[in-house]
Amino acid sequence: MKPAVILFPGSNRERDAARALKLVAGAKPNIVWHAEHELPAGTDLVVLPGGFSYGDYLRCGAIAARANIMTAVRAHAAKGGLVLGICNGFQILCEAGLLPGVLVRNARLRFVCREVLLRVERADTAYTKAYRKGDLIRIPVAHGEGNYTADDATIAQLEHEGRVAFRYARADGQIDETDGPNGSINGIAGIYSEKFNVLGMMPHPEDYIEPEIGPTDGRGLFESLAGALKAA
Amino acid sequence: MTLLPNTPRITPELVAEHGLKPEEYDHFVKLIGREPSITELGIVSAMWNEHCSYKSSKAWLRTLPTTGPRVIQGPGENAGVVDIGDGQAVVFKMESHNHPSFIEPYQGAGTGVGGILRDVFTMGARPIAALNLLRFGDCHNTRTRRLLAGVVAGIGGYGNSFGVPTVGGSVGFHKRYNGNILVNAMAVGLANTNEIFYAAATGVGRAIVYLGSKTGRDGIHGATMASAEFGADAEEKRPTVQVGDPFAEKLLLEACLEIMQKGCVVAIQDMGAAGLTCSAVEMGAKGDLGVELDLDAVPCRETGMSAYEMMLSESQERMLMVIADGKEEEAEAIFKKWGLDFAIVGRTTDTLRFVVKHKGLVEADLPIKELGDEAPEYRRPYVEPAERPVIKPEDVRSPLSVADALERLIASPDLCSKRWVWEQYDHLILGNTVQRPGGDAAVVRVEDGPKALAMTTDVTPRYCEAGPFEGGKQAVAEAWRNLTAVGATPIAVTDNLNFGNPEKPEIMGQFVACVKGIGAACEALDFPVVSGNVSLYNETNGQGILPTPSIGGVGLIDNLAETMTLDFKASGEPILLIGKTEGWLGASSFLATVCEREEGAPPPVDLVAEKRNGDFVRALIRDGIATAVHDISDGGLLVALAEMAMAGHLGASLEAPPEGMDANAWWFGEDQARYVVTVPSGQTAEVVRHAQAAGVPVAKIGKTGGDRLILPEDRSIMVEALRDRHETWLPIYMGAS
Amino acid sequence: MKARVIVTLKSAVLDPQGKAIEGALRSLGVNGVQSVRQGKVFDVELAGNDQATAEAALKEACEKLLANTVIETYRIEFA
Amino acid sequence: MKARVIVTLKSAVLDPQGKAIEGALRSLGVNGVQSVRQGKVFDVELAGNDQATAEAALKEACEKLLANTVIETYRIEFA
Ligand SMILES: Nc1ncnc2c1ncn2[C@@H]1O[C@H](COP(=O)(O)OP(=O)(O)O)[C@@H](O)[C@H]1O
Ligand SMILES: [Mg+2]
Repeated sequence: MKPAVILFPGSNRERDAARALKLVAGAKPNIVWHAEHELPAGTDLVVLPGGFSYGDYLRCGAIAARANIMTAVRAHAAKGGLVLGICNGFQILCEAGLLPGVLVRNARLRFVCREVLLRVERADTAYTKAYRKGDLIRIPVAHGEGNYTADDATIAQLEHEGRVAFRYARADGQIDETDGPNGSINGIAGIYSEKFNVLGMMPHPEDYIEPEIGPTDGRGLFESLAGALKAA
Repeated sequence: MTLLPNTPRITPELVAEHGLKPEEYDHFVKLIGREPSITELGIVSAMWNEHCSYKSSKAWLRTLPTTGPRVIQGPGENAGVVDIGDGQAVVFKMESHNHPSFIEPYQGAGTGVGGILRDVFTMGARPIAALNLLRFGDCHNTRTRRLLAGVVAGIGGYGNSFGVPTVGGSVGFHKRYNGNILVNAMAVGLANTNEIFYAAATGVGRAIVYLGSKTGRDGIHGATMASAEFGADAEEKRPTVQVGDPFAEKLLLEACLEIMQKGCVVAIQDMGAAGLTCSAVEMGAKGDLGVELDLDAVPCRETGMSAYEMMLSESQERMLMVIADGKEEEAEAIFKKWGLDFAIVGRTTDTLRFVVKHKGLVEADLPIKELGDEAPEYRRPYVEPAERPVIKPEDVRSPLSVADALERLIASPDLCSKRWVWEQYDHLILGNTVQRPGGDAAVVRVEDGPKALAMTTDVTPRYCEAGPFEGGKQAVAEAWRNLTAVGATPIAVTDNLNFGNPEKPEIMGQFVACVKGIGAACEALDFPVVSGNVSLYNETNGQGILPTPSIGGVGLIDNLAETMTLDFKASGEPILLIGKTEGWLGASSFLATVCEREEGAPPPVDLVAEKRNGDFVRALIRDGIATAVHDISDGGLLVALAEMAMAGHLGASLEAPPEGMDANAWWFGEDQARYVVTVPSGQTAEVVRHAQAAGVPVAKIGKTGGDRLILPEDRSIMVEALRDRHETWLPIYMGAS
Repeated sequence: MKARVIVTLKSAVLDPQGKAIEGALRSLGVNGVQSVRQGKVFDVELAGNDQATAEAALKEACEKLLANTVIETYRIEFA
Repeated sequence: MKARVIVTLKSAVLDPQGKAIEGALRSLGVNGVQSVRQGKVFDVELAGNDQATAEAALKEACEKLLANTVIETYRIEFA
């Protein structure tokens, strides 16, 4: 696999993402500066990492979504290439129109960093084959604006097409809408594009990969990607 | 070039407005042999104010132990540097932003974090963790809630965006902070020992470069404000608060580390308090060089800024550097790539003068060494703090049963869970946080391991008020104990000495005694002070804060597999109490919170016992014998046990106090140098034998298991119910209208 | 020339910040406030003196960046 | 009745958001924008019909909550 991690001014989880790709998927990610116009030849996975691109000024992800490199990322996605946006990366994907909807201020109006339970909604995508459908995985969130919202028609379409990737759940597996970290509609923590090649998610699987540090439920996502891209 | 015209004339009023005493001004005039210009007056007022010159505290700070085999750089630079082996060093410091945070909590606390992060990466270190120590007024005070909300959001807002995990801290409340809250921020960074950068300039004729954000009229007189006692005119001083830009700081970090790595940097100094003035003077003076600045080249974001304003501006996210010969273009290209300003604003000279030019005029021409060396230094008069009587257990009547008292303590403002606070800090970014907030000390892995660093911030102002010398000792001992409890070897401390008005002999007496206590403890525990900060004049309308010498401790863990946490792990494990219990209730949490009495002498700290007991506990961890460890501090033994039970979601049954021991004194006494340890069953005899051989008091006091804390002579308490009380006090308080 | 752009949430979109402010004002004892909606304002300085040109530039700015038309609407005002 | 409160940073105060937006507009090729300062707007619905009472309530709201006059100024407008 040949991942490219995009570096925007203010990104700050690019090292975490690159480390996860290296440790779990055995990849050597290229770090690509936002001002570039092209992705490195042969790139098969684009990662938009977490952080505060442009300080989260104006709206989270808004300014980064208009960066030079995003034209290339759009083209990559249009060809069916994999694009993973984590946290700020998810916000950028929404602002760039690669995913529908928008992430607004957490319902409690505070930044929240804590572990959540995610329910894996489907295990047949390039991102989730290493999990089973319905798995509850422990992953941390760290964001102030992760409250996913969209108009009713968009939500209905996402649900109908099975494009919700992960939901915030309680220990009994039920969706956690009221006690969730941010107030997202239907407990949405991550969504896919129509062709399931683009995934945006608020939680940080890249920070839960090493047993020395804590839980390792984030590994599955990177293992899935390694598998998908080896097979391809 | 023409010499400056002397307008306006320097009047005694103007001198006073600049916070200079008449005799200080006279000394300055004698030093330069003429009346200064207004810019020169501004420069000297910044250099000689309390905040920059440490004029009240310097003599006492010199008494602290600051050296040791690991210490690479002690106090005197932007941050302390300590060797952690393998060619690596930990770089850290703590700093206060008390006054600005009171006026504008979000920006004040945020820029405090920004400032301390800058101090650390100025040394060439990449920040790997941040901590803080916060004190607010009484929770019934009308301002407390908004100040707390704003400060916490501000710390998170800056640190989260910058991208450093905020892994630990301390939050407390007391009415003596009603008019002066404390916001002490600490940053910890990692560097290679052969790539540490310093402020001292070398080489004559080298370019002095200005980097980072543009200069505005921010915080002019900010440095003076940070040392001025608050009066009713605080409103007037308001516009001196700065707005932080964590985004710019993140870019500054990356750009600085990049040009350092490329060998472009000869000397570097961040612009903190009194911005360009302090940084430029320091670079020259430390390097025995003169400095000539040309202010026409300074990037400004506002028009028409005067020399005076530029020299005193405290705009954030700026640096000053001396660039290696021939590296100017390479450095500039890197800064431009990160979208930051880069301007050559001066040169080093061989004249030992500090010369400032602006629009064809010489606005200042001062002897550079004397600006620092000749700063006033005071041996302020002080009185020895009065000794308080020792309170005996039989003098204490509790209105509550032991179980009720535990419930009260665990849900009190000082002892309740601070989750509401630290969940607003990104404590996981960088992927190295082994122990999160909530334990005895944070543990952060060093790069890919196996080494790790432990860190903590501590002080018990109640003790410092009751007995400043013991209180100073205790703050250090508690930090040392917290590091020990996670399995680390304590290696060095930074401090932040927050006190009232030092011109009052009683306050100065508190300061002196606390510093002596800190010094004694650091000496005895091989725990040198490598950096720090002093914040004086924390007074409003004549009422000073509790003496609060914050201690930031750092410890080293060779192998992160050998760290320890405080949660009970398994049922049926013996619970051991390490250390001697006399039942000290004076100045305790129990006495203050349950009996509503703030009285008595604080618990004495036996530094020899402290070291012996701590070394024993650390060995238990390293040998893989201990299964859980927690130090005993505020609230005493029963609170420590409850915390272990709540963290592990596991109960315990506890044995009765020893014969003749008062129950409250046993359960809630705050004797020092103590830990609670669990070990696998069957190991007790062995551990007791070793402890006795080492002269360490040890007693088996109970056994883990079940879902409740079973007290011998009282009702038992469900762990989850206790946990609920412990976790909900703060969220309810903050949510309440 | 100077212009002001005001970006507000569409009325169907929930505004938790506005709600929180309502609550806070109530508890501070400020009387008579029934509802609050929070938005953003941009004070823009533009080159030239032609209002039509300026308006076109600002419209472009809003569409491309200043507003997220999924949830927001904008208005351009000249002093 | 309806009122609008506009809170902006004092002119000498750094506006990192505005600065970032200026840069972004420039690189998006929007012409003629020289500077941007960002502020907040609060659209407030008030009880009663008396403008003087409403203005007093809003002034109180601004001083106590909506603005920090250390770094911000506010303006109250009625439609
Ligand atoms: N209480 C203290 N204990 C030890 N060192 C101190 C103390 N206070 C200040 N220092 C040291 O004095 C120097 C100047 O501190 P400070 O003015 O806060 O630095 P900066 O200008 O970087 O903010 C630093 O090296 C600091 O570590
Ligand atoms: Mg400094």
